[in-house]
Amino acid sequence: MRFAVVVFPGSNCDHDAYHAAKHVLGQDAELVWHKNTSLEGADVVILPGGFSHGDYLRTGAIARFSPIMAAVAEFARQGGPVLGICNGFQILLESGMLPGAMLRNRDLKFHCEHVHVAVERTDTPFTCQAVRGQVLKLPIAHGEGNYYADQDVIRTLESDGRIIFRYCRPDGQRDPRANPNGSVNDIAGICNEQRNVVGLMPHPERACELVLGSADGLVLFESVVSALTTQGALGAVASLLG
Amino acid sequence: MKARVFVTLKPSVFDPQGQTIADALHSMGYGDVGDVRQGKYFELELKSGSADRAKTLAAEVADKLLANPVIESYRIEVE
Amino acid sequence: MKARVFVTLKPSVFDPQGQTIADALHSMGYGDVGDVRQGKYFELELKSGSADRAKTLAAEVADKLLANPVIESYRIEVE
Amino acid sequence: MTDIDLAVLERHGLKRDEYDRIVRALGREPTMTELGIFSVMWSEHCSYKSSRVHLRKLPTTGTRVLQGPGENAGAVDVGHGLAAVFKIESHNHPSFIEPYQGAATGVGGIIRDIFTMGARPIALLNSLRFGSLDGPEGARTRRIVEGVVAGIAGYGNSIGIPTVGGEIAFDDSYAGNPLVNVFCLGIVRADALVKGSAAGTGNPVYYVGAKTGRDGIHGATMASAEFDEKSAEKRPAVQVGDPFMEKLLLEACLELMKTDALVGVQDMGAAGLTCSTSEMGARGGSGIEIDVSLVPQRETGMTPYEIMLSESQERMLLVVKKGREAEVEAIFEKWDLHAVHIGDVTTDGILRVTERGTVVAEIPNTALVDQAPVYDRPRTRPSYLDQVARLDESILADSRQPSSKDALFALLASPTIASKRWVYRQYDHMVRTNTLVLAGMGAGVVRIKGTPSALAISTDGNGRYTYLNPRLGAMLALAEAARNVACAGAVPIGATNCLNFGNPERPEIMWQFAEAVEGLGDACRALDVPITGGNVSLYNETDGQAIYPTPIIGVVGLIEDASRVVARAFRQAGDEVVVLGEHLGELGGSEYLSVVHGVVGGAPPRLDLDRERALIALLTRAASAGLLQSAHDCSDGGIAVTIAESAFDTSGIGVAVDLPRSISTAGTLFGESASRAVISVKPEHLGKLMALAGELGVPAARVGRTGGSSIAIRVDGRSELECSLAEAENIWSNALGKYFAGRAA
Ligand SMILES: Nc1ncnc2c1ncn2[C@@H]1O[C@H](COP(=O)(O)OP(=O)(O)O)[C@@H](O)[C@H]1O
Ligand SMILES: [Mg+2]
Repeated sequence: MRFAVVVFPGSNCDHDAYHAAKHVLGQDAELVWHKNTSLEGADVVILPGGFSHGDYLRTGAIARFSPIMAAVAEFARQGGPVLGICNGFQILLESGMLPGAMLRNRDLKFHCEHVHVAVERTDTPFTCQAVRGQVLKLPIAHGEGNYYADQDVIRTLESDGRIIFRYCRPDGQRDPRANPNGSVNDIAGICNEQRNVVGLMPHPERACELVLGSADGLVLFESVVSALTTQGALGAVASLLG
Repeated sequence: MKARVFVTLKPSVFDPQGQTIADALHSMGYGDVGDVRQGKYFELELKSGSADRAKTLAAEVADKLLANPVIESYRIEVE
Repeated sequence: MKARVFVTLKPSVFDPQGQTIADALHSMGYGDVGDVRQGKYFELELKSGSADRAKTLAAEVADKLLANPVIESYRIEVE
Repeated sequence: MTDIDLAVLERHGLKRDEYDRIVRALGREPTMTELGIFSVMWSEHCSYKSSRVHLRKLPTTGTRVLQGPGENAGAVDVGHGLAAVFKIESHNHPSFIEPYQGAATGVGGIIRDIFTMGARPIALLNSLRFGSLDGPEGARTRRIVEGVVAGIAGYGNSIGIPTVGGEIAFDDSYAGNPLVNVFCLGIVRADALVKGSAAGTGNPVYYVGAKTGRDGIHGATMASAEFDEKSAEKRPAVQVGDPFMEKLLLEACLELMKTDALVGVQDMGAAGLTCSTSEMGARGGSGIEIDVSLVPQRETGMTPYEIMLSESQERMLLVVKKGREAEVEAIFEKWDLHAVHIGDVTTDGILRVTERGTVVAEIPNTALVDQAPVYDRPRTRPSYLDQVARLDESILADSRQPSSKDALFALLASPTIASKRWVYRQYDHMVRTNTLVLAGMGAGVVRIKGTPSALAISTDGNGRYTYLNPRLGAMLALAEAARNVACAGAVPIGATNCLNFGNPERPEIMWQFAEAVEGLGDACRALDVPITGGNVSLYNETDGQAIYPTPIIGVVGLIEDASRVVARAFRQAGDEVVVLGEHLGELGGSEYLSVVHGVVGGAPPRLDLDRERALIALLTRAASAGLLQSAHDCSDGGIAVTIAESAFDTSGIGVAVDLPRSISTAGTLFGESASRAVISVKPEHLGKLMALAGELGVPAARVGRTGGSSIAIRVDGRSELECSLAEAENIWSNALGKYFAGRAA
């Protein structure tokens, strides 16, 4: 299984995602420079956290123009699993691969802390090994994670079951106080129509070893590995849909 | 030639920055201040000759980069 | 009554935001775009009656909260 | 030719005799550009002219020291062929003028100092001092705090280096002159340390990074002068940080350092191009010739004077091997950076600055770096010491005390003691997935990937103690930092220091400085922790009002087995609570006296360095033997606060203890006697722990057990203080955030 972790000049969680895939899961992993035009036969693509191009204007606004993004879009179009973490999620939004946009956190402050999210759906390559309703303790570290989309989009996301992670209390209950940034409907992560592109604000790659305070993030990586090993990339998604 | 681009959040979008500023002003005793909205302001030096060409260029740049149509709209002035 | 406040970095102050945008535009092939400066833009709803009173109020608010006099300067328009 | 009069010298912060010294060094009158260059290189900030004679007394060698003072940062051997590179630096004055940018560029500067040594930065810490959040200056101070914290976060979070710790204290003495000291640590292969020296005649000198503007011209000289109402005009264009540019520089430089094309590199910090060219030349025993017209410029019409003195951020100076230019340029291009060849290394040991071929400055490097004036300034013991030493004992009469519970709650709510969550939640403290002890849980602890080891880091300093007794205050600062890393299970192996003092031209201040440095040196020798570098910040005064003398000490400790890391908080109910060290009931200089009685006086806690050494040995050996469930250093607020804090962030593990009375009840509960720690151990390990303590001669007393939902403290068997853990934790958790609720960013 080959993970491609895209490296934008301001990425700073690229090595964390690489470390999780390569050293914790023992999979193949490659760092792919954003100026490349090919993903060099990757099975999974991760857009990591960070500040891709400084992101002074809007998080992810400039990254979507990087040469590699065309390859990422094509990879996704063919059903390849793509995971956008934090800044990676923001890049997916800016590039239109996922709907909606990010506003600054409700309190205008950067938040770095552990939060809890409930896995709403297990029919994506990144959650197929999780149990529906499973609560994950994951770190967040962002200043612009306040997810927004207009009512119609939100309605579609809800009705199509495309909200994959929601902020919640440790017991899994939804609670405004458990929502760290003001995201609509406590949304922490969503997927595309094909369900193979998933974006989330929390950092599963920072929660893959107990010594770091939580290993709950492992399930996302294990899910995609199992999804792919059982049927191979395209089959994986097909079967999840069917 | 200089183009000025104003990017503001769409009215339907909640503006946490504007809200916080309004709250702060009220707590500072500025009762006469009502709604506050914060946006972005850009000044672009453009080499293009005509005002029209400058405007089109600025609009293209705004569409592509300066504004995110999902949440923002923009206005352009050329001088 | 609406006041619009434009806050920009003083000319001598380095503007990394504008610089990064300019660099991005150039790498996207917009050679005609020269210098880019980014600032902040505020729209204030004001209850005050006269344009002058509105302007004074906006200026006071800008001084106190919206602009950082050490690195920024501002301009006000009232409509 | 020269139109250099006293007014000009005054503007350059140069004294008449210093000017004569310049003329002697040159054998002629300097040009304006040369005067500017001398003025920054001979400024207090760059030349250490007032502090040098004293700094020499610090121990700077040791078996693990790979690089002591003199380079951009110090380095110690951490085993496995690796070195830890670290340094602390101040950005006090800029942070007062523009809190966000001042703090942000401070972080940027210290990060450059680390990666110019070839190290990958993996941890940031900061020590901050502000005025009181209440009172007349409260509003301004809160704005400064918000700006400084946001600036540190904005820079560190963006570049992706975790801010894993630090400390903050509030006291009126800092109201007009806050302190922002930033620490950075990086890791490099010991055999790959890079030096900041220019060697090899004919080797090209490259400029890379942000363009040069008129930013911060005379920043160095300003950092060497007190504030007064006039300094408003003297203010240079404030420097604005660009963390993205620095991230590009960081990655590109580390990539370049993997090749052998690099000869030397230095960041352009204080005194920019001037400092980097002359220091690199001096270190390499060679000269450097550059043409300022080749320097990338952001503004038009800049003079050589301005270009040489500019302090624009995110700029580096490199010397590379002749013939490798293409390779070097290619690496920077990959990162969208353009390395510009602005000059070459020469043999003559002269800094030669030309503008399109015409020479505008020609100065021997040694004149700038080594022949800078060195002052042994007059010192006199300040008279205030006698007044503050006397403490009206009657306020300590138990009859005049508030209830112990009220006093504890007051201390937990004091911003200096209260939880700093509001602050560190704004810092990304987990990026790079090395953080083993989360912010707020003790010393900052980061693992060293690829090895079984981890490093614990703590920065500490108590201005009040140092004010009351400069020598003892500095010793206590080093001891507390060392104790803090030991509480995490780490053996202290090296230290860095930032000495924040007032105007050295005042004999009282100079006395404080000299005393503090001697105390620091003694403590370092006794605890066997060498100083590998640091920074001196003088003239911390506003309108003649000096801050408390504040040495901030950063200690780095090594944990051979990262799985043995220990943190502050209790782990489970039913564990034994043990207090290590001796209670002397000392209240002098305590947070208690200041918060509860509004008194700053008395003698700071005594420090017996042998006892401290023994305590550190015990903590580290007990940790590596897996005997410790938790360990928390006893400092501000005394044993009662330490015990309460050990119960916080445990999701409700209370504690009940019985303490022996020492002198007064207040002294027992809130006295800040040194060399103490509160630990918890599993019942089955108590015997082993006690035996080890006996062996090492550390007083150890089992005082109670964890568990229950309250904090219950008895003194000599009599119930003295009982409160709900939830209530106490609530006060402690929210006290700081309350000050900033609902303010505009
Ligand atoms: N208090 C101190 N103790 C030990 N070394 C110090 C101290 N202050 C400064 N130094 C050393 O002097 C040298 C110059 O420091 P500094 O001027 O702060 O470097 P920079 O140019 O990065 O600001 C450094 O090697 C530093 O470690
Ligand atoms: Mg330096």
